[in-house]
Amino acid sequence: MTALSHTTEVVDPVPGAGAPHLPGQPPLVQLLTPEGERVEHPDYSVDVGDQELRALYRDLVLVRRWDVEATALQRQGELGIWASLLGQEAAQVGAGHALAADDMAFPTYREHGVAWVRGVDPLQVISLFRGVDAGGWDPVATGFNLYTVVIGAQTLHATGYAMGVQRDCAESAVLAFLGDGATSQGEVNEAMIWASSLSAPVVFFCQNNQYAISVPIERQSRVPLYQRAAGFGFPGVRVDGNDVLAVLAVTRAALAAARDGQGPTFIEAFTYRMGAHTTSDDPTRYRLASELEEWKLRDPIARVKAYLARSGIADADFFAAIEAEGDELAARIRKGTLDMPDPAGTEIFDHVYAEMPPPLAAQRAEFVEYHAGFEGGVER
Amino acid sequence: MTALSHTTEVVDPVPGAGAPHLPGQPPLVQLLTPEGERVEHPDYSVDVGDQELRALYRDLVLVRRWDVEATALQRQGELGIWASLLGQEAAQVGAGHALAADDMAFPTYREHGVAWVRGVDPLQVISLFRGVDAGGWDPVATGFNLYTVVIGAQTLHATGYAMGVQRDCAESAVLAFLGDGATSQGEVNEAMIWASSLSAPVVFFCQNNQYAISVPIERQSRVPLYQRAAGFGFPGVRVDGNDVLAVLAVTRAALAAARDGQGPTFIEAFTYRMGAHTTSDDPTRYRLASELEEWKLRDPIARVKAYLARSGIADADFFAAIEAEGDELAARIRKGTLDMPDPAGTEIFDHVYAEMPPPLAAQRAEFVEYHAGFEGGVER
Amino acid sequence: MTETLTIGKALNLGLRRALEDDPKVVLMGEDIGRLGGVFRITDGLQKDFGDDRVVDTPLAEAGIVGTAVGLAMRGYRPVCEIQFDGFVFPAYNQLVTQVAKIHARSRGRLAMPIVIRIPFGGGIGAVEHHSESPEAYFAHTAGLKVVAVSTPADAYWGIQQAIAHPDPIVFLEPKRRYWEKAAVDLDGTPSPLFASRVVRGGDDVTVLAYGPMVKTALQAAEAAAEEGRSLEVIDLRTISPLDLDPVFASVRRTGRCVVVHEAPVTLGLGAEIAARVTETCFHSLEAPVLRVGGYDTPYPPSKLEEEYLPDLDRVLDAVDRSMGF
Amino acid sequence: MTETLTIGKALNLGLRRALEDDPKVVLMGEDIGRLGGVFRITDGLQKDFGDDRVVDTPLAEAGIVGTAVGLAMRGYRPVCEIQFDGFVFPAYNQLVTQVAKIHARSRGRLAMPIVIRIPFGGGIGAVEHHSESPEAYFAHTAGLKVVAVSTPADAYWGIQQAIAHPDPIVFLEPKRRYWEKAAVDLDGTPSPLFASRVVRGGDDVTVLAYGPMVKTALQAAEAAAEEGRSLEVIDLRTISPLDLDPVFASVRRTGRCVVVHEAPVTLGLGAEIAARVTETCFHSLEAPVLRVGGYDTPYPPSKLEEEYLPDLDRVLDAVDRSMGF
Ligand SMILES: Cc1ncc(C[n+]2csc(CCOP(=O)(O)OP(=O)(O)O)c2C)c(N)n1
Ligand SMILES: Cc1ncc(C[n+]2csc(CCOP(=O)(O)OP(=O)(O)O)c2C)c(N)n1
Ligand SMILES: [Mg+2]
Ligand SMILES: [Mg+2]
Repeated sequence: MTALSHTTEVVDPVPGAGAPHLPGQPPLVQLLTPEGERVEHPDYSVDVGDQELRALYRDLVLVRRWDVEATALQRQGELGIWASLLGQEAAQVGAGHALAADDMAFPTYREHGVAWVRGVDPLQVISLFRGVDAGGWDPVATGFNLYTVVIGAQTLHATGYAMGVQRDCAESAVLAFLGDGATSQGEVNEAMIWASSLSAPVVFFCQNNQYAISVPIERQSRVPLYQRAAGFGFPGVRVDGNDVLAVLAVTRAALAAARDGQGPTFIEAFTYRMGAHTTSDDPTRYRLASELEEWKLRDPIARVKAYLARSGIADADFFAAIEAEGDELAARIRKGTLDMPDPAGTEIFDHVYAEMPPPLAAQRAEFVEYHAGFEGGVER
Repeated sequence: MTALSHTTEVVDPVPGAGAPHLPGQPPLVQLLTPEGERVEHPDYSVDVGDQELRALYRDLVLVRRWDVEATALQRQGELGIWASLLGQEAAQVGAGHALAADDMAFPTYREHGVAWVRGVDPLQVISLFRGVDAGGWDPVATGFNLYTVVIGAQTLHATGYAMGVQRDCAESAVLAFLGDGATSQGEVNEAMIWASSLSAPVVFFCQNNQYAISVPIERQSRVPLYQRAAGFGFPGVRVDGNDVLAVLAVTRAALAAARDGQGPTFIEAFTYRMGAHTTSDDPTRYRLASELEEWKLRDPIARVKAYLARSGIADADFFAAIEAEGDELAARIRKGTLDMPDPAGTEIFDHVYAEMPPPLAAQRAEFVEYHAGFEGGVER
Repeated sequence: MTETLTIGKALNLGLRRALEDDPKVVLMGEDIGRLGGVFRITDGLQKDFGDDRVVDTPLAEAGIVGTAVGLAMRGYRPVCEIQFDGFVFPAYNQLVTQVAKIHARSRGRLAMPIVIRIPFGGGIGAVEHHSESPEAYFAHTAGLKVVAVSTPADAYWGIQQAIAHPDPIVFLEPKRRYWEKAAVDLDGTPSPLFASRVVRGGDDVTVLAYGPMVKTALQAAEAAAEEGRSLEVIDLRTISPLDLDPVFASVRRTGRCVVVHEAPVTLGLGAEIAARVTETCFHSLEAPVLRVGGYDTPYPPSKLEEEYLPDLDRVLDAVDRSMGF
Repeated sequence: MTETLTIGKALNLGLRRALEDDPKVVLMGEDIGRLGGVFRITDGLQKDFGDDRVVDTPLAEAGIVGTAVGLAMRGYRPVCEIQFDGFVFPAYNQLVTQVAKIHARSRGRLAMPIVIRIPFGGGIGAVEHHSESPEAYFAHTAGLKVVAVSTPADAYWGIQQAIAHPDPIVFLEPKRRYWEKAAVDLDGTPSPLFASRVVRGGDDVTVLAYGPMVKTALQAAEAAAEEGRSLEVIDLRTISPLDLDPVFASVRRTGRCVVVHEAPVTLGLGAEIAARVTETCFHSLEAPVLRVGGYDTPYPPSKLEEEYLPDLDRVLDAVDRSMGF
């Protein structure tokens, strides 16, 4: 029975990796330690100049600032809900920076950091959570799809889009975001099967923040998630999701491979959701404060700051300037949110179809007429 | 880019296996060669006495005979359709023999061989394909679920049933059948995720007959299917599906491990569908005759016969007796099919619910009344 | 013993009682364990009954419903929670092709005593997919039964009755009313599960509603009364099968009927009810059955949901139109 | 040029022409390549257009529809084949929460010109899940359009029109009529896709049908004529949106209406049509709109399908009942 009684051993996708890793966890690609030291990795390196390093830092800080402001706005009743990215800034900013201009990203509902890097205006994300629309940005112009709330559905869209890229013989790649919980959805597994079978240029970028709302990762998988890919016949790699350089390196390599016709890669960015699942959630019901404390030591921003400071790439003025920019951004977000006009009632009808069918046009007309009846203040 | 540019190597689940294997294919567990020679395997052995060997042979021959008769009945218009098991007898009879009395099997629509071993009357399977019912056997009494036509749906049922076995603290296991094509369905992957996460006592038995109707296995997976399991964190093993002894050995071991609390196993029984997908299909449109010829040499019955004859476990009389039994069986199936009464019209209504709701009872009454109106021959 | 309970708490107590009464009852769903569900309907149940009976599942709705089928075959009574109405669709294949058909497929040998709990409907200011009303999809599916509760007492008893029932039941919970309170007699005799109920007598127009719209219909009746119009309000309670005899009796008296639901009007429950009421009460009708429902559009962003959802005024408008015939 | 074609061959030619006319058209499905589909509707197309344009997919319906969404976002016009009606449900989540909603979600920035071809309906002696009529599920889903063809000409033109249309369309093919022939003018001017059509004039009762039931309705009209009763038959053709103006005009004349479909009656299309016709033609109706459909049961084993499916006699029975009011 021995052949059956063990969990099949898995191949380390980073052979010979000597990277430091978290206790009790398999090795993960790391290029910047929590203490802010640059380390080497046998398979991955990243060529970032000082300017890009400062830009990365700036993005990390600003998306956090945005996130904090949005959380505050929600608490004050200005947003229906907010899904915080706190703790996941490096995974998102790193992945975002790995994208080329004509690559396409398919986010979940939490990739505000990627949105930022793609040039989406924070207010166009806020408008979704305020209930004004389902996201105000142009997915085509930004190369950043609208948020998808149904867990996992976007991974198939990303794969299909990648099939289109293939047919266009374009040198582009697609980045499909998903959470650890999403890996259990049938559709996500179908996406991987499809991508593998068709060698589609899509990279699956899984932020394993270790929870699907309250459910810990152990319920979704008893082996590290990056190993899933091998079962479908393509490479999987685990990266320190709190290390923006490692994420950038690994994602860049995977996207390049995809553009190069080598098919999909699965990236597991190992990270932690520092906040609640959303502002509606109460994580004290299901996780220990000590876990949070432990992860604070692995903060994705502190390590970059430490490195920039220590290496002299940035000085106190730079950090202060970014702080100030953050304050301005927060103020702009706040004002923009409060000033945001409510949508017109007819928006209910106007975009359901490219060609509105007559019965819907009739409903719309009745709607307009009905509401006109209240205009004079005769609403009962 | 090297770390990304290769397909992740996979672990051989049968370490050190020296088993003969098909050209260009990874090693598979084999205990009886196509020439009828017993061979050893480092991890799997099977303890079968002469009587069981003869019983296996008998089952193989009789299920083929049944299958041939059913195909003939379909050609003669007596069945709406028939899904032939030709070529897959060893996989099914081997798997069936591995089951203990209180294990539960969840078939697709092709496991007539397992049905036979579980004591299901062939006519209770035939009645489905004749359009009389959806299968006439008792799934609880036989430990053999009804056929499931929607690809893959039964794998989740099997997993849930196994969760029940766990809760009952019963020493039983569950065998979930599926095809190679089914491995692409989201639900099948969910079943594996579930089984792994909950350590459910379920064994996934995949008959890789290399086609999903016309679609070759390469479209579903670019690596051998047994490797899928490792991605989900449980063992996968590939067995010669045309070798009844190897199938028996591997399946027994996997079921024993499941009963023993070790969770799921994925078995890929590598075989070939010798006939059409169903009687409605025309395989000459999508596969070469030469492929068929090649697989004829690996016939699952011929090798057992050769072994039994050569080793003196069975003689000509025995073979002749089985032939005769086959003829009798075929005659009984034929007669039983032709004699099968049509179902009563009210069957449409009678089993939809355990408690028939009044509106449906009213529809039923109208139906009865309406048809009574024709009784006198007044149908227009 | 009579207690004042919210609908949410009544469901929690009903589930607790079902778990106590029958060791075969198993609750399954996303986040229903330690968290107690996103609406806390299962609060405290995993702690008291263990994680074999209150199962936090992997994140996959087909998996939840599909494994429930297997558990039911093994003699269990699974109660599945779908976190929000809009997330039931990954489980649709299992619901329509398996749960609904296995009793028929097995000619009654395999029962499917499965309850699918779904918080449904809008009005809570949520983002996409959290405010839908998918009941018509299930009511069109033979083999399923569908109920919708509107009061704490129906919630408390209904969930227990549904769990004890031998057929699969989609159990719809009016999520925006979870926090509304009423007295529940915990030892009383419950109304039958598959029966509609006249909740307010009246003579001019019969108004039908279920789930969250019952309250809206009652508010409309209150307002109408002030204008001297008498509405009879019926809480359908059971959506499949429909229990329309009380409706027919009412419409024969009033000659007018308005159906209210949040789901889009086209092929919503109102369509079926209009067809049946017209067939059965043809000669009594003074006006066609009118429908007040969601528009034939996706549920809109929350800033527009008040405009989308039927409210008191839209019900009264339909009443006016009915009276105008 | 006019050719006599079966519905199946007309679809094949229509698909061929769509592939020729627009390089962005991509066909996707199980077994549609070398095999040409289980009904041979795509016969020869992979050979002539290559396997990038006629794609044999892995076996997963959510995958087919979900990747079609991505292809559409990239500017393609995917045409998905679902092998049989009963196998569309694994794709249900993608259809209802994505395909139907992306145009609205993106406020029109992302079009979804996707066609979902489904051979639908019974009468072919098949096993479970091969004979279903799921159209009401789609018609209740805002954001989708649904059409059903009943003639070779509509098949030939309709599939091309559907592919050229900017919105997602569930395209229902009457599988048991695939082999029925009629002349098709390949260069003619097609009827609009979203329009119903009077296919036989009459004065006594308006009979509505679509897809495979159009022929049944015409047979009933033929038989009724022999008994001196004049039925007007309307082929609805478009199921969502419904095009009921010709129906209203007809019912205002006849005062009577019967709707025929294979799907279960409860919440089938007949319900919606009955509700609308009654609302619009209330004062013209001499009888309630009557419905002839499948029973509220799963589709039965094939030995019982003749009893299950509406036929000429059941249509005439409904006509009799209508006249009896
Ligand atoms: C199909 C579906 N089921 C359930 C939900 C409700 N839900 C929203 S987020 C979430 C957890 C997702 O976890 P994960 O994939 O790890 O992403 P994370 O939120 O941690 O970023 C759930 C269950 C949903 N949105 N879609
Ligand atoms: C969900 C679903 N989609 C499509 C089909 C139609 N279909 C029936 S069998 C089959 C191929 C199955 O292939 P495989 O899983 O390899 O099993 P095999 O028939 O080879 O035994 C298909 C596509 C189905 N039954 N169910
Ligand atoms: Mg997570
Ligand atoms: Mg196969």
